[in-house]
Amino acid sequence: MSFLANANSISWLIGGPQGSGVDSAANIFAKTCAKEGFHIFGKREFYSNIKGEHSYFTIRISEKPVSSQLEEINMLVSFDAETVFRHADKVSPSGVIIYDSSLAETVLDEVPSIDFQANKRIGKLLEDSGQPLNLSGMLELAKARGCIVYGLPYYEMIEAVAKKMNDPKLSKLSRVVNVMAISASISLLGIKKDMLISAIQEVFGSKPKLVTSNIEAAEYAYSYIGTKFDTKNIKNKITPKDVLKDYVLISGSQAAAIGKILGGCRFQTYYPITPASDESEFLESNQIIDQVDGKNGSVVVVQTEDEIAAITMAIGASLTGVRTATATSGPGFSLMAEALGWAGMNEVPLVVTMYQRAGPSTGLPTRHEQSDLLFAINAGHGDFPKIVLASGDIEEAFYDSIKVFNFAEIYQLPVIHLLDKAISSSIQTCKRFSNDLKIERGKFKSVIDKNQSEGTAGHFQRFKLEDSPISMRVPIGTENAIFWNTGDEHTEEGHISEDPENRNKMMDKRMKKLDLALEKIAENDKAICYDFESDSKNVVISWGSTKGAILEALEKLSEEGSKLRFIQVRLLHPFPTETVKKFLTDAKLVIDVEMNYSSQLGSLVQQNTGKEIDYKIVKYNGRPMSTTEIYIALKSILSGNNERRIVLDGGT
Amino acid sequence: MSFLANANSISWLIGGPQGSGVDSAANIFAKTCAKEGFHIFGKREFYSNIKGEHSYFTIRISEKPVSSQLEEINMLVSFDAETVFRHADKVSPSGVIIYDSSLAETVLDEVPSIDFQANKRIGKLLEDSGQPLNLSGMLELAKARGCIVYGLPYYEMIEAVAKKMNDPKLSKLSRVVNVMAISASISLLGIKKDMLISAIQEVFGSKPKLVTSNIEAAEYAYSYIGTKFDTKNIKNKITPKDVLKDYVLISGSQAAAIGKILGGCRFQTYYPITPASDESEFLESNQIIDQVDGKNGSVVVVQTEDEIAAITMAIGASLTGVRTATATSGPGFSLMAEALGWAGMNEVPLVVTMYQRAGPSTGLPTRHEQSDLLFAINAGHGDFPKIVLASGDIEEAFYDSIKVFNFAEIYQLPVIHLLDKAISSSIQTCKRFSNDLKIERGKFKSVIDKNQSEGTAGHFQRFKLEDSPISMRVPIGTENAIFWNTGDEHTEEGHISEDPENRNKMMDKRMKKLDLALEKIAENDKAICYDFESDSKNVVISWGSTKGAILEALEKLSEEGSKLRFIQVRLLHPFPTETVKKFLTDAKLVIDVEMNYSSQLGSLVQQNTGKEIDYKIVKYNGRPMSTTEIYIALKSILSGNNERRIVLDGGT
Amino acid sequence: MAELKLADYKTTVHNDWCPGCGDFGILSAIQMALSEMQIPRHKAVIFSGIGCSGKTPHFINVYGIHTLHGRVLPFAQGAKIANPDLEIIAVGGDGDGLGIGAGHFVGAGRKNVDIPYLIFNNEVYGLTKGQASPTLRLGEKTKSLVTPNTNNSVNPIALAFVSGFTFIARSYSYDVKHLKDTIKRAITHKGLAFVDVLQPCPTYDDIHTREWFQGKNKPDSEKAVPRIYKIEEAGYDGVIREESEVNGKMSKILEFSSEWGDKIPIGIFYQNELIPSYHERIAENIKDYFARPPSHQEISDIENKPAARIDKILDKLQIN
Amino acid sequence: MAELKLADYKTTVHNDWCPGCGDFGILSAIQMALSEMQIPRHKAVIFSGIGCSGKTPHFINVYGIHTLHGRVLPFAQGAKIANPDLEIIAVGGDGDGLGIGAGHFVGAGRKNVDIPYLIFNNEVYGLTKGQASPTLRLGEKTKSLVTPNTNNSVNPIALAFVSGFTFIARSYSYDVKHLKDTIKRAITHKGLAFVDVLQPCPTYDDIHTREWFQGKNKPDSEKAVPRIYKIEEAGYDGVIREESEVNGKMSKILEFSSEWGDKIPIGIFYQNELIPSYHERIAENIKDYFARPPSHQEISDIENKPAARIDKILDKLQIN
Ligand SMILES: Cc1ncc(C[n+]2csc(CCOP(=O)(O)OP(=O)(O)O)c2C)c(N)n1
Ligand SMILES: Cc1ncc(C[n+]2csc(CCOP(=O)(O)OP(=O)(O)O)c2C)c(N)n1
Ligand code: SF4
Ligand code: SF4
Ligand SMILES: [Mg+2]
Ligand SMILES: [Mg+2]
Repeated sequence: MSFLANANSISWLIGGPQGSGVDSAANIFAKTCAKEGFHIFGKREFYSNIKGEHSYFTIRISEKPVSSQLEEINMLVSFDAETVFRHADKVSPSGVIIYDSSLAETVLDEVPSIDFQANKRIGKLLEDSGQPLNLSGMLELAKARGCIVYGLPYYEMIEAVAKKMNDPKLSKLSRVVNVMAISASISLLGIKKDMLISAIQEVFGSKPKLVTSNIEAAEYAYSYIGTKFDTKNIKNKITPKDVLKDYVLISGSQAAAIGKILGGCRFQTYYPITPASDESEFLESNQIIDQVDGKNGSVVVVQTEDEIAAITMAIGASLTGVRTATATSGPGFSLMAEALGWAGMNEVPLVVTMYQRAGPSTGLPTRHEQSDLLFAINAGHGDFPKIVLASGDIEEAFYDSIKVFNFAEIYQLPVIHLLDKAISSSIQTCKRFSNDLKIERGKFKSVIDKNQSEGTAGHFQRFKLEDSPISMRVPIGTENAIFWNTGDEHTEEGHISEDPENRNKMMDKRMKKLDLALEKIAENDKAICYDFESDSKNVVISWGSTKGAILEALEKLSEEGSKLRFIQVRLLHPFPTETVKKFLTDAKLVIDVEMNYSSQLGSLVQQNTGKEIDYKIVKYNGRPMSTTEIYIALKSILSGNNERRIVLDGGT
Repeated sequence: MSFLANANSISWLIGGPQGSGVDSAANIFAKTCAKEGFHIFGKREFYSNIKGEHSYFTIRISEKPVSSQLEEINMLVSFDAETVFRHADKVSPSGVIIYDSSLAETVLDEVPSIDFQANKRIGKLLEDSGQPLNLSGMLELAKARGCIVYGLPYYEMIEAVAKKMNDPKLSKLSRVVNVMAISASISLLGIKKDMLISAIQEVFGSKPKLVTSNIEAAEYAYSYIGTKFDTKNIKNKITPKDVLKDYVLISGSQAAAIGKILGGCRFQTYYPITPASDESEFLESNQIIDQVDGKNGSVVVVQTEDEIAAITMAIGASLTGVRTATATSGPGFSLMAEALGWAGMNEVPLVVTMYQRAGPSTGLPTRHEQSDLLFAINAGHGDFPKIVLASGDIEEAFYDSIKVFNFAEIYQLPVIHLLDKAISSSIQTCKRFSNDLKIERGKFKSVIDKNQSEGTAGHFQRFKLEDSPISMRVPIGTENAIFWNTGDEHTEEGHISEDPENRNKMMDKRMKKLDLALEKIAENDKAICYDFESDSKNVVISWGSTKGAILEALEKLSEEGSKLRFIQVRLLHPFPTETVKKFLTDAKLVIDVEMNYSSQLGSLVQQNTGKEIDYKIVKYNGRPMSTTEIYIALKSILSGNNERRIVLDGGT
Repeated sequence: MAELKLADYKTTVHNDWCPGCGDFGILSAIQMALSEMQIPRHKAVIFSGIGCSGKTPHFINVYGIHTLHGRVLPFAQGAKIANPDLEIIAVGGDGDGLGIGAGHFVGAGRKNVDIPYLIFNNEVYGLTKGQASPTLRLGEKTKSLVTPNTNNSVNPIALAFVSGFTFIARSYSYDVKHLKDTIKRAITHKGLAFVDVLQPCPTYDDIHTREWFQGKNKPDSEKAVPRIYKIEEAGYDGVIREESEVNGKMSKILEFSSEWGDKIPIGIFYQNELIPSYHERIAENIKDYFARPPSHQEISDIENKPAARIDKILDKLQIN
Repeated sequence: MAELKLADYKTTVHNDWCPGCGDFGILSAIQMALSEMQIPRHKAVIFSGIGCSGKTPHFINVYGIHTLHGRVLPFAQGAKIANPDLEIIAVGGDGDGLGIGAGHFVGAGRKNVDIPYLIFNNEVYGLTKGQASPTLRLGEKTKSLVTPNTNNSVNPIALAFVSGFTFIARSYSYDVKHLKDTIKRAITHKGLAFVDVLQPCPTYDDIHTREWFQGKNKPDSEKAVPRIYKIEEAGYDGVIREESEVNGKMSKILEFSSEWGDKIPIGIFYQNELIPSYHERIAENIKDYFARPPSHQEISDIENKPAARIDKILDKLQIN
């Protein structure tokens, strides 16, 4: 299955117990490789747990841009037994495994954090191939497949480093085992040590003591490989094309937060929830904002008592004219349904950044899914307008974070910005983001001439029907512009009205915004068609974070001569029927790819375009789609598979 | 427009300020007519207000069963000025208006509860026809149209009654004005006085003083008409065919509550909200339940601190094996989205009786709409199974209230029973409900053999995959059957599991219930096709409370030779694609009729059947659809109107 | 600016409260307070919840935001945090604030945002036709109830204190002057202020009626002795001048809060400005918060280019 | 029935709390209480919220219902009202119970359903990585916070008292014996019982650590003097035997509740069984409620015909 791991590209994985430094190790590794000139795509996987359960980080490094993960691993880096038990079978022939040689005899049943289902699976694997139910058995299996394994005596190595540093407090140093592990892998990959050193300096920059010990450990492990092993057989030595100029290594939640800052968001509320809180915490850490004019701006980040308070507080703030957002995930979003309707009814601009995770209910809180699409579109009782936009990757997350505020203000309504865990906590090398963007605030004034205020009762007409669907908006506190808001149906000034005629006009006013949005929103923000320079009539359609994996799979298929078209739907509501229809006009085979059980986009496509979905590729095991499995599924469809629904099940 | 008011059928309306006894007067009138042998359909209309705003009650009485309202009024009964201002123009030529003669000179602008929009409309009407802007003007207009008006000097009449009763406390007696008004109308209709007297006795039965004074007032008004007026011209004298044997006069919320009692609901939670609380209050008033075995049962009704508590408390109760429900409306339902997912995830039977009202947000809290369909179907993040069933009228509300519990228990999931304000607060003469129904509890036991409990950890497997999709359910507290529940993805015993393989199996198990439900649910509960004994290819499709008005309109059209088929979709989720497709197979023209802006059923039909909707008839002004306007709209479509979307706007 | 008269704070919107409703007195008191304080109309914003009480803003001629049931406090706090220059007043029913909104009540106490909050305490859910509200006492049966109330009542004064409100008062809707003065004090207070307004609902609450408060149906006295008394007149001063006074005052406040029946205290139970408001807490981190709160910041230039620069943040993430 | 041993109340589910977490002590105490009271395993149900604390039921070998964030109380109350024979215990985090769940906390106090409720008070949102929880004090900065906490803390003891809980206690997760005894008392109590469990979170709360409670870092004493003291040992008795005692005890309870720092009281602050439980209130209207609560009623006969008869109700609606 190593068809995608071409030369100068490898798929790397580090694992270990939650809380043991897997993340920072992976970050150092990614930085090191990026500094060397490689493109990076990294994905985190962890349990809903604070310490002890298995977590891992997969990183692809490549001379070409990468934006997805593969099923297979070329290099597995570990310092505990569980990582080997769980991942060794995914290491490709000729791949490398680094492990703690003192753990070789660890018995499968003795690892309590391996749940019984995984235990059974691994046990069966070992039994079926006649191996003992221990770590050595796992390694033997891998070797039999052609993998090269490197046992590192971490404990002795740490002792040696401690001695060298003249610091016998080994216990503290045990935290450097993760850096040793990655240093070894870097050494095996043939990447220069300097990059590693400077990556360590950057990551631990604020803690000089940690810098020293980690560098010592890294140096030691780096040369340990060189001296102890013959690394000539390693097939994974890679070299980059060039250095990456003006690139950042960034996660999706960072990108979204930075987008918000640039986009003018000055008030954000949140209630802690995975995977959304990272964004709010990043914003809070950057609450003082640099400005072009040399002054400082600031974003006030408020942690509320719950998600209902988060959204209603955000709406209250938005009324003062501030660009306001709240960020949450499924369970929190469920609690926001009522208030969304209030914002819709009162034409209040509001951004809800919605980080999807695997549902339903608490679900798999730290895992992946795109199953909140239809809920996001239909959330809240009654008919009211909202916009739902989904970003396809980290870069889009940045630029869209600005656009959603523009939409919210231009159309005066709530906008739900759909992201997911696969975007938020993945990292990628992206071209440094541009500052050169437009802030569009729509019909918005903060000074009102006394004479303009002539409602029926002599007041400002916040919901002036003459200007339907969009009336002039002012911040509360503006002179000569007193108005009212109410969740009840209301007059042009905002007073309660139960009159049937007024009701119809107001409903029309609000709902017509959806037509206007469809008319005005740029085609590229509605849907993008990647045609791979062909006029293939076989079409893949999807939305959100599957983009990267699909594009890579299609590229591969295209190289192999099977060209497919890809439609990435970005605007999910109002549904860009015309745009999607246009891309689908001559479609023969329509394949819907989604990370949910019920093919939610598929339903929208059928509902709005009348075009039937021929094949559905879905996944709902909580793990993101890999390019590998999409490639295989598409290939099987193209070669006449007649299952109409293919359920992917890759991932650990 | 009086095409539907055939002989022996009239459309009657009483209006007055909220809190002045309009409802009880209407009820007495309806009872009187029902006792006389007429079928009744009555509809309440009132503001979100406690006292003073205009409320009215329309009642149709007919020798044939009726189940909808008309636009036109044959008899308008009033005792204030506003009622005349608001409704006189709807009175048909040759119709009757009863009004307070002392109010003849009341000026339009002096009625503060007539909002400026209505004021403008009425003012224009009067101005355009050269009438003065007062009550007399309104009456003149009506007379010009052929209406007969009767001015009653209520004050003097009350004085006379007080004298007769030897009770000078007039202030208290002023409360009898409503009964005087209806008594006058009953006299004009030629209905016998006895029925009125016994209706009054039933309605005020518990308060003997009220009975006496109201009967005195009624008698007085009844003979007043006979002596003071020449009533020969009245075209509305009607006679019934027969007496109604074994009929009840009942509202939708009463029917639903009684259905719950019969259906075994023994625990209901609620948080006050219009129009749902009526049901809970009725249940509470009937908390002690008669039983076949002579014992008493009981239903515990709990008022909670909010709707989140209402649904979660209901779920907690359901775990003990009790049939449990909660009742709410849009805003409350919005708050329940998260917990719905928990019930879905943990396969807990639960009924949510959802009384729709006009949204979005607070909307028109006491008005009509069917705009929560797509929200009900998609409420809650993530993919989980639920059933959504909509009743079409009061009788269905009763029988469905039992069925939804059966569904909830058979499929072990939350069921949303969609009703709306048009069903809940309307009254109708219905054939007395049958006791002869089935309670189906599905796979449910309360005694478990010790040896059956053999989960992976030696425990009961509440979510046994072998029995997918439905496993055995036991109440918590059952010996030998300890299990766990969690909103997280879980094992067969109910412990948290993040294993991807287990995840897939559990998702499949849960979601496959939808397939099973589609397979097992009776065709008549999925959708009903009324074909008017023809094979017309013109099809009307709708759901919920529009049923009555549609059926009557189609009957009329059928009599006129234009036959249409009607599909009433009852099961909205999972969508009965095959059934609806079957009914649509040969359809030429598909006309979707719905009381919401966005034709929500229309979307579902397109999504699931691929059949395009040709015409949409919608209404969203907060007033229910009348047969009259549906008839007109359909007629215009049949005669080649090419507007694809017709917005109805009838109602006051 | 010309002097603002009481009439300037009134709208022409038709008021549909029941005749004799206590809400009328509260409405007048708010309008009088605004007018006496000469708060510019456009600077004031009334936020309300849902209920009869929730309609209040429509009758006051300043900005009015009629929000959702139970959510008035978070809405109001959001606006005040984003623009501390506004004079924001939150109002709502007892069901709104102490039933569905109780979580926000507690949450707001923890933040101490500079807002006065008035609860129209009528012991019922008025607008939904008289169900028991959280302030109706256990076992009481108003005329609209099928059976006596099965819930304990919550004590708003004590709850406000425990939640962290820094100003706590009670007044009575038919003593408009006292209420008006109390509201003025609540507005002036730096921090979150709570006013429990006893508001008879003549339509649904036949127990604690206006007559009852006036003492007309006290069994043991010939002439009606009003049940309500003013704590200030009884020599009590609720103002905290030193942190050390709080504990001592606490028991007095709680004692007042449990008085009911023949003697019902009104007045200012507690005022503590020593506790920093939420605004001050923000200003610890964002030094120029008061000068340039979120609502005052320019986020784009005349060409609609963003005012913010993200370079420093990106520099940290830059690879080389 | 054979005697149930402590081990019988333990599951084999892998426990993934951090090493040294205070939750382990609470878990043991619950298991010990159940075993000492010999509560049949199938009669006991642990309801929990969401958080590290929320995982508790999975480790106890009785029915376990792990509900939603903040909603443990309504879930548990629903079950207990439907089946009062069950021994229901509610547990959850401080964020769960006093942040998002505060409204239900107050609401539950008003009902007084016969349930013990334990809050694992660790001052942080553990499972979401250490944000400030509602019990973290204003201005405190645990290691996971970017800036010092801007919210006041809520005082759980005082809040429980004001909300109407009829049993209020505090214990400490590392004093398993005291905690176990307190839990037993809470289970036995007739009415809603609250136990505030001080639960150090070694991973995120570096302020109020186990060492801190043990007094190890008190600056003014040579040897560590534990901060925690037992009020019963200091001669206090929280049991109310007559209604008239409540007011007197109130100020003591509130005084205890505000003690913190060098002296932290644990023990039973308040127990009042004079207030009827919600079950008793229901039984006022439904006389045989205790004998035939909702869960015990047969709703159909062997032929699946409804057990109920609706004739009397229909008769009232019948036309003739
Ligand atoms: C989420 C939600 N639930 C229920 C309602 C229905 N509702 C409208 S007003 C009201 C109660 C009002 O009582 P209170 O807050 O005491 O105000 P009052 O009418 O007594 O002034 C309720 C429950 C609603 N609007 N929203
Ligand atoms: C509605 C909702 N919002 C947010 C979350 C995310 N969440 C999971 S655990 C948790 C906090 C837990 O803190 P606490 O209740 O104190 O429990 P602890 O982990 O400290 O034991 C939160 C906010 C959620 N699960 N549901
Ligand atoms: S119901 Fe009560 S609170 Fe509402 S307006 Fe009428 S009197 Fe006032
Ligand atoms: S994060 Fe804290 S509360 Fe959670 S398990 Fe770890 S130590 Fe315990
Ligand atoms: Mg109230
Ligand atoms: Mg906590």
